[in-house]
Amino acid sequence: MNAKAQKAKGCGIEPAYYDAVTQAIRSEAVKVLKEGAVSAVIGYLPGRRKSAAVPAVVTTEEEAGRLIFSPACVNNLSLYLTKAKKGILPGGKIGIVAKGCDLRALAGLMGESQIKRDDLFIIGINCAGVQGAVAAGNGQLTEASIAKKCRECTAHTPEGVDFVAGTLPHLDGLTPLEAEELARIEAMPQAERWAYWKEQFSRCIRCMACRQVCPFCYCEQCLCDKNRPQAVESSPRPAGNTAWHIVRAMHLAGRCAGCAECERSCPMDIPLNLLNRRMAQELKELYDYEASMAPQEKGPLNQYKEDDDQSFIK
Amino acid sequence: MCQSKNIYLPNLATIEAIVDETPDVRTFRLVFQDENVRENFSFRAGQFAEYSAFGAGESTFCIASAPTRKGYIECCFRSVGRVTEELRRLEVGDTIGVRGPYGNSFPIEDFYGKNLVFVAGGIALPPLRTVIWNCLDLRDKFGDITIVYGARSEADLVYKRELAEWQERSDVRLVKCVDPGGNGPGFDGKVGFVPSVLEEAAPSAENTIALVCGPPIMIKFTLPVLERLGFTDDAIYTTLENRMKCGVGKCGRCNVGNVYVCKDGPVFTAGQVKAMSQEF
Amino acid sequence: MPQIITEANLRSLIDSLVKESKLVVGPKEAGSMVLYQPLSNGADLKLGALPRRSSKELFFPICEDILTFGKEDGVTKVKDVDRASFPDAVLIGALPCDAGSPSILDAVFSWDYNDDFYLERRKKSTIVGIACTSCDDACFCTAVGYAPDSPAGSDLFLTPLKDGSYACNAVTEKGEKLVSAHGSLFKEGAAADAAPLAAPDTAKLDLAKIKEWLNTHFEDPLWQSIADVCLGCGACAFICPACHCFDINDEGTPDHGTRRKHWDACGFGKFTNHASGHNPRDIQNKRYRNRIMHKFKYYDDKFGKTLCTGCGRCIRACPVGIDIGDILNKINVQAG
Amino acid sequence: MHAEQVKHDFEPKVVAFVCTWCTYAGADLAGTSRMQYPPNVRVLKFPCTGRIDPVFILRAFQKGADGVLVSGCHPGDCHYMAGNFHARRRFAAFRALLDFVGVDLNRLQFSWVSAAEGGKWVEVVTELTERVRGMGPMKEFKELELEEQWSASLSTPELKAAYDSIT
Repeated sequence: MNAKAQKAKGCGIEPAYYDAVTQAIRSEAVKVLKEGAVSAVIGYLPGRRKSAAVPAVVTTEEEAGRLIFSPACVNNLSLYLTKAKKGILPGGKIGIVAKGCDLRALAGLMGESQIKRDDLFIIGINCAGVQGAVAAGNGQLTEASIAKKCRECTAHTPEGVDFVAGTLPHLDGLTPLEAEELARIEAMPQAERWAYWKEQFSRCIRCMACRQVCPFCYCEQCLCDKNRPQAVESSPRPAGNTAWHIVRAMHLAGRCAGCAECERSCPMDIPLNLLNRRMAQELKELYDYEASMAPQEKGPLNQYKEDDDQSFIK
Repeated sequence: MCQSKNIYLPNLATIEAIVDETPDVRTFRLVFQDENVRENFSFRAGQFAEYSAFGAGESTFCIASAPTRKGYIECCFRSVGRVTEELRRLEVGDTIGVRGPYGNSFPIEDFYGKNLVFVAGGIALPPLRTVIWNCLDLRDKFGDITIVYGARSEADLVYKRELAEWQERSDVRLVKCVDPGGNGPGFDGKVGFVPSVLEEAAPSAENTIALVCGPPIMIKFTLPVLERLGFTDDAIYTTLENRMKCGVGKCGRCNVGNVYVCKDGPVFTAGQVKAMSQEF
Repeated sequence: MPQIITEANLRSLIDSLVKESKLVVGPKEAGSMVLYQPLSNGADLKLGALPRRSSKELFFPICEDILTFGKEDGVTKVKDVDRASFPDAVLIGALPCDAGSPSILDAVFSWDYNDDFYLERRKKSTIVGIACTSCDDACFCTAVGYAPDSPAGSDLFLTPLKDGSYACNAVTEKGEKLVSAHGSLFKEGAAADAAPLAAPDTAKLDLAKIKEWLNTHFEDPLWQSIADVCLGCGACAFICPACHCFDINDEGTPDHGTRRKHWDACGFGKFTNHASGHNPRDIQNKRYRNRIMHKFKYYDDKFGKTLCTGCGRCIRACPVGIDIGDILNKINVQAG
Repeated sequence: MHAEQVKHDFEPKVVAFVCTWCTYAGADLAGTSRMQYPPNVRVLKFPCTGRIDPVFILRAFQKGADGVLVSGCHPGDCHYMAGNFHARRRFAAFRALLDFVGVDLNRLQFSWVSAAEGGKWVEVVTELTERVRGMGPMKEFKELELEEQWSASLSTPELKAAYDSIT
């Protein structure tokens, strides 16, 4: 591991940047609510703790005036538009605050016909980064507290949105810790990889936070909740855990937008996004598919070409 | 090795007889394999047990036979889930697990000298059938006995042979009914929903206890009818059928507010139900 | 005269307990976090950090076998689990918010029917609690009646001293026994000044008043406002020291299989789902309400205790930042 | 005449998920043509390779398979037009995933076997069986079944026997 990267130092992002984004979100949210362009805005409200922000559906101008953007605004809010959270939104057009990575999830959901672009007013953020899972208590973004996904973000600037909040500050290049970790695991001998994941999955307590927080896990009946037949054991033992995480990664292959919410919300710190990234990498190599901010009609696994690679098939 | 009892350990019982009540409802007559358990197993009307199909899990049903009839117990289930489908695959002579009896029961002794009105819908007759036979076996201790029982269709009426038997008896008044459209040609009962049929039958509330068991929607519409007929909340008994796993007040899923249905119930008076958190 | 144990001797104590073939469980580094895990020697003990999961799993494992079944020559047999072989255990270094939880849970596992799996483990373990010296903004033990130096639930309670040693206070007979069996590691003497304790930044809540509010607010807009955000995962329940709901499932086949009891959470949509499809707690609103009600009303109604030790784990773990401390504060204010 | 059966120390269990239109018919042809192939394979037929969920493969390994074969119609021959094209992509991705978590892909074979290719069926099954035989039992998943969280680990003879019965 890179020792320099571990050192806590400032990311060079001024708090003023977050203040400016906050102001922009507030005034736009208040405006669209006032005009009646939207019936609600999904955004972030400050939590009691400095290092926490809480997703919120705001419907009044007064509440909209309290919306924030800070390093604690980690959640991918597109989740609240899916049928997993049905019933919480009023009818009509909905405003939503979205970082670049969240935008890819929105695009993915549009591609899967879960939401319609016309029903949304997207407030995109010129995002400099947010904090990782184990956040330092003071709410400041440091090189130690920035989320791993943000270290190698390719979606700082939102595209195809209705409003862009903030101006992107100068960003220092950071070591891509996750890519390094991915490469490290890929370079391991196969038995060592098995041992690595076995250790990781054994910690799993099956709280299902990874599933519940994922915008793409909107199935009304999860395969893993079924017991006729039982595809995956429901008990939190290493056997069922391994099966669950393999199934999860497979079901998200070609759909995952890379927001890494699964990994962030895992109370046991299992590096779930490595699985997602590995699948994304493979699908890019094989079928030249990448999650993007523009909706794509079909994912890589629900289309085919007659000349797809079949070198592995006898 | 001496250790205290494992409360999750079932007794083994052999399926002695199988009766198909409807196309998807089946009755098992069970005999405990252990002689000691067979001799000493006793329960009261209204209590339930956890039945296991090994490899599939446990499911909760009432004990449907009458406590006055010894040597065996009966359970009645509709195959709707993993356990009940597995149970359905079993044949006479196969082994299942039974834990229980659990929960409280109908205070039959308090009903001595009173008239009884049983109101049941669909698959909810079994919890009352145990009381009905219990009372019929002690027939001279009770006044008039009225049974109002309905199901979606003729085919869905359970315990058809016993319904015929009750119909024959002069000391029981049976009013059976099916939902409109559920009656075939020659159906000898009434056509209509249980609450309205009950209202029509109009049993007197004088010195009478009503025992109601059925799907939530039936109970919802039956209680006002009973009220109109003059039944007080304390004269109406019902059972709550919540999802359970442990049956012994540990696993925490059957609770309605601070009431553990598996320990404090499943039998409640209408008054008790009204006082609970409305979440069942 | 209080008993004193140096840090080196505390680690030696672990070594000798391990030698006596006791299961010694304590905070131990596990990758990016600290977890209560079996210690193989004194050096494994990692003090000063709150383990990610609570210590309840020593008594109430995340998943345990409750019986095995199978067929022998075509005849179905059921076998009990040999609970006599549960090891004698010492939980060492449990913070007050963890050490306090078994004494809350004893009630539910022993009312009327005894859950011998829990009780046997409980009977065979000694809890060595330790006063807490560090906290963060999620901690609220003082708000619910615990404290960084609360010995409730501990058999032996250690108070860190400024000189790096610990003052030992035997709370129960079990604790006394532990000290007397390893007398050479303890010495009697005047205690140095106690190290500064953690000071969670929360005001004490009036739990009776909160309960009174809950009594009359089964229906309240508060529940919906939380449910709108709540995702229905089980993170809060699983890492909670006091949540104790479980599921029972069969794994294997009728010929060879195991019945297992494992953690479950009332936040899951399927928790109360009936076979018929009817679900008494069909929406998140009712499920979250049940979580709060169970902790601060139902359990108290039934067993006279509050089902929360204020460890703050659910606050840290919630993917959407739901803050039970904040909710309680709000209720406290509303209750007047 | 039957060929002389060689005694092996280890007889692998191979589960074959096949489509009913092509490979199942191909295996049938091998049978009716009295071709010899290792009896280690257990055939499960599906309407189409497109119906063979990756979770089935996982489940087979978990429940004691030492090798898994997935086989269906040649591209272009699918009874449902495109089922095997979709399956092809899905299995390509699934292979990558299994490889990443450390499963030896030599235990997993995909093939196209048509209704006329009884000989190819024999070839594929024989090759996979012998390869897996050479690799020895699939220990990884079976070991997982034995593992518990520390708080639940027990080692009573009864439990051990229950675990040992996973075959």
